[in-house]
Amino acid sequence: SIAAACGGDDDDAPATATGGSSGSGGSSGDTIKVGILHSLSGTMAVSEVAVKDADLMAIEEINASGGVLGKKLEPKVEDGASDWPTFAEKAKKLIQSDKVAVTFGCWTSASRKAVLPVFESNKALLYYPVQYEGLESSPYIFYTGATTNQQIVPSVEYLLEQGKKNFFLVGSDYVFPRTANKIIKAQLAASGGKVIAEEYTPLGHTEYATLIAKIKSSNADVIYNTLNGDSNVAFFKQLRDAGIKASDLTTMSVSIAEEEAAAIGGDVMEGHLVAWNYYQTVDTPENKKFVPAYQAFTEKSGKKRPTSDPVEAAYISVYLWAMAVKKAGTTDVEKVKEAMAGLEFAAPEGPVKVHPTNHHISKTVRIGKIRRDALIDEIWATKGPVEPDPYLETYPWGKEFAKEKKS
Amino acid sequence: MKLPAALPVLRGAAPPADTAGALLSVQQLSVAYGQSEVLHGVSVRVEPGQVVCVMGRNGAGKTTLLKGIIGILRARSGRVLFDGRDLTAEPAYSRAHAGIGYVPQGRGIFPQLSVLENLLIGLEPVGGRDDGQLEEVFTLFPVLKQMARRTAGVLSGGQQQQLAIGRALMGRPRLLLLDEPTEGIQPSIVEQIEGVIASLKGRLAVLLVEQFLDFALANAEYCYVLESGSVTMEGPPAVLDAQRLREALAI
Amino acid sequence: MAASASLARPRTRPALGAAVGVIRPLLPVVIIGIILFLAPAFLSDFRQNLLAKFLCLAILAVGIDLMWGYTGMLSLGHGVWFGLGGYAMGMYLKLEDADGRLPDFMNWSGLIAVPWFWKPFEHPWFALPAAVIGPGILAFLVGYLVFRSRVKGAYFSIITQALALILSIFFVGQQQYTGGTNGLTNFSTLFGFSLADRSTQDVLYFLTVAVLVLTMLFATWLTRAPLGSLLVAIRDDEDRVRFSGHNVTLVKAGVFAVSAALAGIAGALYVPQVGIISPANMGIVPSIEFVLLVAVGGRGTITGAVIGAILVSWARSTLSENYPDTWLYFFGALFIGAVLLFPAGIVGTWRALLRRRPAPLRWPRSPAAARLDPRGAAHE
Amino acid sequence: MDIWLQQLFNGISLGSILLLVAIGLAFSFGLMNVINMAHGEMIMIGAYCAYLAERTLGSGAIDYAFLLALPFAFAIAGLIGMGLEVTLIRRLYGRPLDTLLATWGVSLVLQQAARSIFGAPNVQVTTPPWLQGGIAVTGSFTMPYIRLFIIGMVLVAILLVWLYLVRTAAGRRTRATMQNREIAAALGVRTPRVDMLTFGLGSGLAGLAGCALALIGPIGPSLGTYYIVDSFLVVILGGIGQVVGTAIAAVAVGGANALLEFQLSASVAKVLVFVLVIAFLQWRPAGIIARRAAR
Amino acid sequence: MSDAILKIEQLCVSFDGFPVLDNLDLVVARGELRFLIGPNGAGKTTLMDVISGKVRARSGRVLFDPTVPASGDPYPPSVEIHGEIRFEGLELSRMREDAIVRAGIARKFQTPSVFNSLSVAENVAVAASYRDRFFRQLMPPSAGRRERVRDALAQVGLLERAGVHAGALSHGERQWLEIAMLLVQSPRIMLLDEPIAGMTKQERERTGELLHRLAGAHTIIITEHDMDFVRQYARTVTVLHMGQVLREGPIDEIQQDPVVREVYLGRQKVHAGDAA
Ligand SMILES: Nc1ncnc2c1ncn2[C@@H]1O[C@H](COP(=O)(O)OP(=O)(O)OP(=O)(O)O)[C@@H](O)[C@H]1O
Ligand SMILES: Nc1ncnc2c1ncn2[C@@H]1O[C@H](COP(=O)(O)OP(=O)(O)OP(=O)(O)O)[C@@H](O)[C@H]1O
Ligand SMILES: NC(N)=O
Ligand SMILES: [Mg+2]
Ligand SMILES: [Mg+2]
Repeated sequence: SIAAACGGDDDDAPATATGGSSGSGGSSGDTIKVGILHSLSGTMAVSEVAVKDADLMAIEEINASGGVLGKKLEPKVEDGASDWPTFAEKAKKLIQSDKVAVTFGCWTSASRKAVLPVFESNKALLYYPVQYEGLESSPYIFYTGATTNQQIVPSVEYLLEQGKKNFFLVGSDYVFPRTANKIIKAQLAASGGKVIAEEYTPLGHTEYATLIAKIKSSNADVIYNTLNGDSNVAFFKQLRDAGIKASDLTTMSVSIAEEEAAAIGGDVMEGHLVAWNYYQTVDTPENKKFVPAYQAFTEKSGKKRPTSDPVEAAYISVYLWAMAVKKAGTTDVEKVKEAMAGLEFAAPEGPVKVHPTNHHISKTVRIGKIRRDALIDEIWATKGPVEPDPYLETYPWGKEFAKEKKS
Repeated sequence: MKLPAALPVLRGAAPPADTAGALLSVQQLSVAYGQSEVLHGVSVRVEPGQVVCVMGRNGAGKTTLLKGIIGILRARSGRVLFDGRDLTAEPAYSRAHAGIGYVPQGRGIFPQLSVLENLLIGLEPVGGRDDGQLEEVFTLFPVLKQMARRTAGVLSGGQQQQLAIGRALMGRPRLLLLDEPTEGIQPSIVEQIEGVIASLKGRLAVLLVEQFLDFALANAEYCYVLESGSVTMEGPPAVLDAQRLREALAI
Repeated sequence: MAASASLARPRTRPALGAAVGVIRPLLPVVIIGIILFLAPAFLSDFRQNLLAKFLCLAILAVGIDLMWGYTGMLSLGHGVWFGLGGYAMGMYLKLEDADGRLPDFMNWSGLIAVPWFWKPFEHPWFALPAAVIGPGILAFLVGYLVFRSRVKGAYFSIITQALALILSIFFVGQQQYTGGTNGLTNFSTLFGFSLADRSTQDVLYFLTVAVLVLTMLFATWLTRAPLGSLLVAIRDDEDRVRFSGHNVTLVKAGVFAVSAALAGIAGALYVPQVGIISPANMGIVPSIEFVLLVAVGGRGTITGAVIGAILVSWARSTLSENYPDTWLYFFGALFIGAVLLFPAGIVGTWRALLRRRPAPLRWPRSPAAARLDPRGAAHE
Repeated sequence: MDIWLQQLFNGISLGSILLLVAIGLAFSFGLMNVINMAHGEMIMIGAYCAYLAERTLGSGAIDYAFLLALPFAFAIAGLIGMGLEVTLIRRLYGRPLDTLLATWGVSLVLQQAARSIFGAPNVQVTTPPWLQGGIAVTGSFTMPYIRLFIIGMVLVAILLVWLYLVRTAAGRRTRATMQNREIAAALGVRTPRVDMLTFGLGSGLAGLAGCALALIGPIGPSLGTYYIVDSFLVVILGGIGQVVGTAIAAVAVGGANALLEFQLSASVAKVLVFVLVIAFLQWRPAGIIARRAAR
Repeated sequence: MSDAILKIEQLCVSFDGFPVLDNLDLVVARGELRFLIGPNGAGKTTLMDVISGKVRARSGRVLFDPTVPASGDPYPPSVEIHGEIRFEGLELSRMREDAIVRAGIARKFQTPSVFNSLSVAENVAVAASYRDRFFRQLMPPSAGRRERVRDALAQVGLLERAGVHAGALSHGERQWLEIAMLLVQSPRIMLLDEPIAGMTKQERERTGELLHRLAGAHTIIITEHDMDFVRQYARTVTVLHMGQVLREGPIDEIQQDPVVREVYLGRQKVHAGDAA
C-alpha cells in the first residue's frame, strides 16, 4: 500500500518528540550521527565530491583518535543532486529522521540559502565550507570558508596596488558573482578603480568567443573572474585560443582552485592569478601532514586528488565542531554554539579563530599564481589571519551593505 | 515476436509429398494479431507460373494471409514453403530475397522518397542490379516515368498503386503477391495490368487478392475463397459454383 | 463512451449498466483518497511532509496525463507552469514575511522598493487565484498560437522544452525580481500560522489530499464524458478530427490550459510544504521527470498518473537516501524498465492482465504491433 | 570593423559547433524519429575518448593523439550506439515519446557511469601544438586554428552525410526503412541491420563532436547536458530529417547568438534566440526546409 | 441552375507551379448524386481537397448556398475560398476545414482514415458531436444521439462490431466505418472519394443502394473507378481530365464518348458481362 510505500525505513516510525529542537540529537547509542550533504550527482558534483571526501577523512581521523565524548562519529551521506529543493529535502531528512547532531555540507550559495530555513526552524547546525558572498550570518550556520573581506576585497586591493585600474567583471549568472561584483564596484568606486564592463553567462555556459571579443575590444587591464564550474574550462581554453596569455592580460579568479586548474590544464592556466586562503603548497606543519593524508584517502576511492581551499575548509569544519562538542561536553546545539565562540585551531592554512559572534572564522588571505603543473604558488599574503566581516561594517564604502544586517 | 515452441520440431521435418512441384505451399497457416487469431489453419498452393486468386469479403483475412506469406506477420502455427524451402522462420526480407514480390493493400509506397527511389528500392532482392526492369516498368506505367523525380507522396491514389506494382516487379520475383491491385485504378490501366498479369503467366506466378469477381475469374487458374479466416471453397473458376460463390462473398 | 457502452451491450438493463458505469471509475479515487487520509497515522512528520510533496506532483501528473495520455501532446515544459504557480505563492509568502519591509534578496540585489508587479501578491485573494489562473491563461495563449500553426508531435515537445529552458534562464537572470538561482525561500508563516508548526503542516497535507481527490474526480469526469473520446481521437489523427468538424486548435489549447492550471495548483501547494521555489523547479530536468511520473503509472489512466507520481517520487527519495552514490543507476533503470516492461504503465499493465479491457492505451506493445499500427510514429 | 569580422567569424564558428552536435541527431531523431536524450552522453563519450587516447598514448604523442582520438571516438560512440539500438531502441519503434523516456534513463546511467569510471571532477586534454594559437588577420581579429579545424570538420561531415543519404543505396535503404519499416522489409531491405547502422552512425557523429569539443570546453560527466537542447532545437528549426535545413539552422542560430550576445548579454541572447526560433516555427511549423506532405 | 447547391467557377489549383486544376467550372444541384470520374491524376481528389478546405484555390470561387435546411439550425453564410494556394500543408483558406464541415460539407478520404484507438461506436460518436458546445461535450450523450449513432452503424452493418476498436478493422470495414461517420452528421453535401474501394461486389451494391436512399435529402459527390458501379448508380457523370471538365452528362452518353474511352475507359470488354 502507499502508506507502506512511503513509510520508509524503520528509523523513522511515528516520531514522538518531533519538529522542535533536535536537542542532543544523534548522540543516542554509542555513536554520534553527523550529516554530510553535498552534490554527488549533477553539475556541481564536479566540485562537491572532493569536499565530501574531506569531511569523511576528518571524521575517520577523529574516530581513529577515539571519537568525541567517547563515541564514534557515524557519517550519514546524502546527495543534494545539484538541485536546491533536493538539498532542502535531504536536510530535513538528516535532521528529522536521522536526527544527526550536525551537518556539514553545501557548496553553492543557492543550496545554502535553500537549507538555511530548514536548519533555523529545526534549530540544527550546518557547517558551510565554501567562500561566498557574505551578507549573511545565520545563528545555526558556521561559515568556515572565506567571506568577502577575506578573499574578494583583499584581492581587489592587491590588484589596485599592482596598478590595475580598469576591471572587466566576468561571472556566472547567480547570486555569488552578482553580489561579489556589487561589492567590487563599491570598493573600486571608493578607491579610484574603474569597472569598464560587467558580464554574466548562464551556469554551464561553454561558448566564450563573443565575450572574449568584448574583452579584446575593451581596454581592461584585469579580468576579475567569478565564473563557476565548467564555464571556467571553456573560458580559459578559448581565451588561450584567442591568443591571450596571462602575460598579456591579468586575470583574477576566485572559484578556481587546484582541482579546477588541473581540469583546465596547467598549460592553459599557467600564470593566471587566484585568491584563496589555502593552497596545497602552503608551508605549515599541519599542511605537511594534511596533503599526503588527503591524497592517500582519495586514492582509496579511485584517483589521487590535490587538496584545495574548500577541501581544507571542510576538513577544519569537522574539527572545529568536534572541539566544540568536547568543550561543551554535549552535542546539544545551543551548547555547541556557545562553545564554538572563540575556538582556535591550528589548521593546514595556519591558525584560525572562530569569531565570537558572527559564526565566521578568521583566515589568512593569499593571492596565488598557477603553475604549469596546475598547483598554485602563493605570491602575496596578509600578515596573519583577517577577522571575518560578512557585512563589511569596517569599510567606509561598505555602509550600504552593512545596513542589510538584520538587527 | 517469436515462434511457438512447437514449430522448430515441425521445421526439421521434410515437406509432405503434395508440395512437390509447388512454388508456394502454405500449410495449415494460422496468424494472429496479438491475442485474436484471424487466420485459422489456411492451406494454399501455387504452381510455378500459375495465377491463383483469393477471394473473400471484408475482414475475411485475405490481407492477413498475404502478410503471413511475406512474413510481415509471423505464423502462430503452420508452415510457409517456397519452392521446397521452409521460410516459416525467415524474416520478411529473406523471403523477398527468396523471390517473393509484394504489392500491399493501400499501396504502402515511401511517401518521402522520389518515385524513382521507390522503384530502386524494389531492386533489393536482386542486389540492386537493374537489367532492364526499370525500362519495362516505365513502358508499363508511363506516368511513373513522367513523375520519376517527384515525391511519391504527392502522387494520386491510382498513380501510387501503379508505383507499388512497378516497384514489386523491379525485383524480378518468381511469385507476386497482389493485394487488390486494381483498387483505385482507372479502367484502361486496369486492363493494362490484366494484360501484364496475363503476359506474365507461365513466367511469373501470381497470388492475387481481388474483389472483382469477374476480373478474378477471368484471370485465375485456381481460386480460394476465404470466409472468416478459413478456406471454405477452392478449385478452378470453371468448377466453382457461381451461386455459392456469390453467397460466400455476400453479406 | 457511454454510447459505446450501451451499444456494446445493448441487452443489459440500462439503469444498472449506467450505475455500474458511474461507480466503477470512481472506486480507485475513493480508495486512494481513504489511504491518503489515513496515511499520517503511520508516518513521521518528515515522511508525511515528503508524501505531501509527492501528492503535489500527483496533481500535476494528472494534468500531464490529460495532455499526453489522452490527447497525445507531450509537454516537456510543465516545470514552467508548476514554477509560475509556485512563484505566485512564494511571492505572497515573501511579502507576508517581509511585512512592509523589502524581501531579503531584493535588498542584496540592490532594489530599494518592492516592484509594482509584486505589489498585488501581498493579498492572498490575488496571489492564490493567480497561481492557478495565471498559468492557465498563459498556457492557453501559448497553446493557441502553437496549435493554430499546427505545431505538433516532437516539434511541440521540443518547443515546450525550450520554453522551460528560456524561462529558467530568464528567472535566473532577473535576480532582483525573482531571487535568481536561489529562487524564493526562507518563508516563516502562511496566513499568520508558522510553517514550522506541525499543525500547519497537517492542515496543508489534508488540503493537498483534498485537492488531489477533487482533481482526480474532475479528470475522471472529463475523460469519461464524450470529450474524452474526442481527446483520444485528436491523439490518433487530429487532422481527421478537423475534417469531422471539431475545432481542434481550441480543444488542444483548452486541455493545455487545464493541464497548466493543475500544474499551477500543484506548485502553489508545493511551496509552503517544501519551503522553496527556484528556477531549478522549472527547468528541463524536472519537466522530464514529471512526464516519467505518468509514463510509469500508466498514461491514459487517471489512477495511473497518481500512483506513478507517488511511487516514482518515493523511489527517487528512497533510492537516493540509501544509495547516495549510485542511486542514479537505479533511477535511470527505472525509466528504461518502465518503458520496456510496462509500456502501458503499472495500471495499464495491471488492467491488461485483468483482461478487463485492452490496456487503455492502444499504442503498440511489441515491435510487431508497432509496425502494424498504420499511424505509429507520425501521430505522437 | 575588425570586431564585426570577428563576430561574423564567431557566429559561423558557433554555428559549426551547433551543427556538429546536431548532425548526429539528424539520424537518430531526424530519420529514425527517436527522441534520443542520450545524444548528449554520446558527445560526452567522445570527449572522454579524447582524454583516454591522450592518456594511453602518453604526453609524448600529443601531436597526433588527438588525430587518432577522432576515429577512436567515432568508433566507440558508434558501437555503444549500436548496442543501444539493438538492446533498447529496437523495441520502441513507432513510439517516439517512449524512446525519449528510455534514452533519458540511459543518459542518467551513462552520466553516473562516467562519474564512477573517471571520477566526478573534470578531466583534461592538451590541445595538440599545431592547433594552438590562430591566424591573426588584423589587430583584434584572430581565427583560432581549433575553430577553423572544427568548421572544416563539420563541412566535411555534413557533406558526407548528405551524400550518404541521397546518393548511396545504403542511404536510400535507410530512408525507406525509416518511412515504412514493415514494407521495406517486405521488399527485401535488411531492416534490422539498417536500423543498427543508422543509429550507430548518429551516435558515432556525436562522438566525433565530443572529441572536437574536448579541445574548447570542459570534459566531465554532465558535458552532454549542455548541448542537448541546442541540438534538438537546431534539428527542429532546420526541419526534421533535413540535413541541409539543419546546416542552415545551425549557422542562423549561431550567427544570431553571436550578434545578440555582443550587443546584449549571454543570458539575454540565449533567451532571445530561443524566442526567435519559436516565433519562426509559428510561421513555418515544419522548419526551414519542410518535408513534402504525404497524402 | 438556380437550384445549384455547389458552384465552382474558374477554379485553379497548382502545386509548385504544376497545375492540377485548371479553370475548372462545376455546378452541382441540390440533392443530386454526382459522379466524378477521370484518369488517375485527373484532379478528382484535389477538387475535393479544395472544397473541403484541405487546400486553397488560387483563383475562382467555391460558392455554397446558405438556406436553412430541414434539420434545424441555420448554416453560416456562404463559404468562399479564393487566393493563391500555398503548398506545404499550411492552411490559408478563409474558412478552416472544421468550419466548412460545420457548414455542412462532410468528406470521406480516398484512403480510409478512422481513429484507431477508439471503438467503432466512439468513432461515430465523435463525428456526431461535431456541433456540440464545450459544456455539451462534458455531458453524457442524449438518448437521441445514441440512437443516431446506432442507426448509422446499422446502415453500414457494423452494429455488432460497435465495441471493437477501429485499429482492428480490415480495409473494407474501415471504409464502412468512415461512411458511418459521415452519415451520422447528415451533412448537406457529402464528398466520397472512392468509398467502395476494397469492397466485394455485394458490399458495393449495398453501398450503391445506400447512396440512392441518401440522394435527395443530401447532395452527394462521389469519385469511383469501378465502371460497373458507375453504370449501375450514376445519373449525371462528370469526367475530369488534366484538371478540367472533359465531359458532363448521363452515363450512357459518357460511356460511348470516344474521347472518354480514349483517355479513361479503354476498350471496356472485361466488365461488359456484368453490366446492369
Ligand atoms: N492490426 C489488427 N489488429 C487486430 N485485428 C486486426 C488487425 N488488422 C486486421 N484485423 C482483423 O483481421 C481480420 C482480417 O483482416 P484482413 O485485413 O486480412 O481482411 P481482408 O480480407 O483483407 O479484408 P479487406 O477485403 O477489407 O481488406 C479483420 O476482421 C480484422 O478485424
Ligand atoms: N502536393 C502535390 N504536389 C505536387 N503534385 C501533386 C500534389 N498533389 C497532387 N498532385 C498531382 O496532382 C494530380 C491530381 O492528383 P489527384 O489525387 O487529384 O488525382 P485523382 O483524380 O484523385 O487521381 P486518382 O483517381 O488516382 O485518385 C496528380 O498528378 C498528382 O500527382
Ligand atoms: N559560494 C559560492 N561560491 O557559490
Ligand atoms: Mg485486405
Ligand atoms: Mg484520388
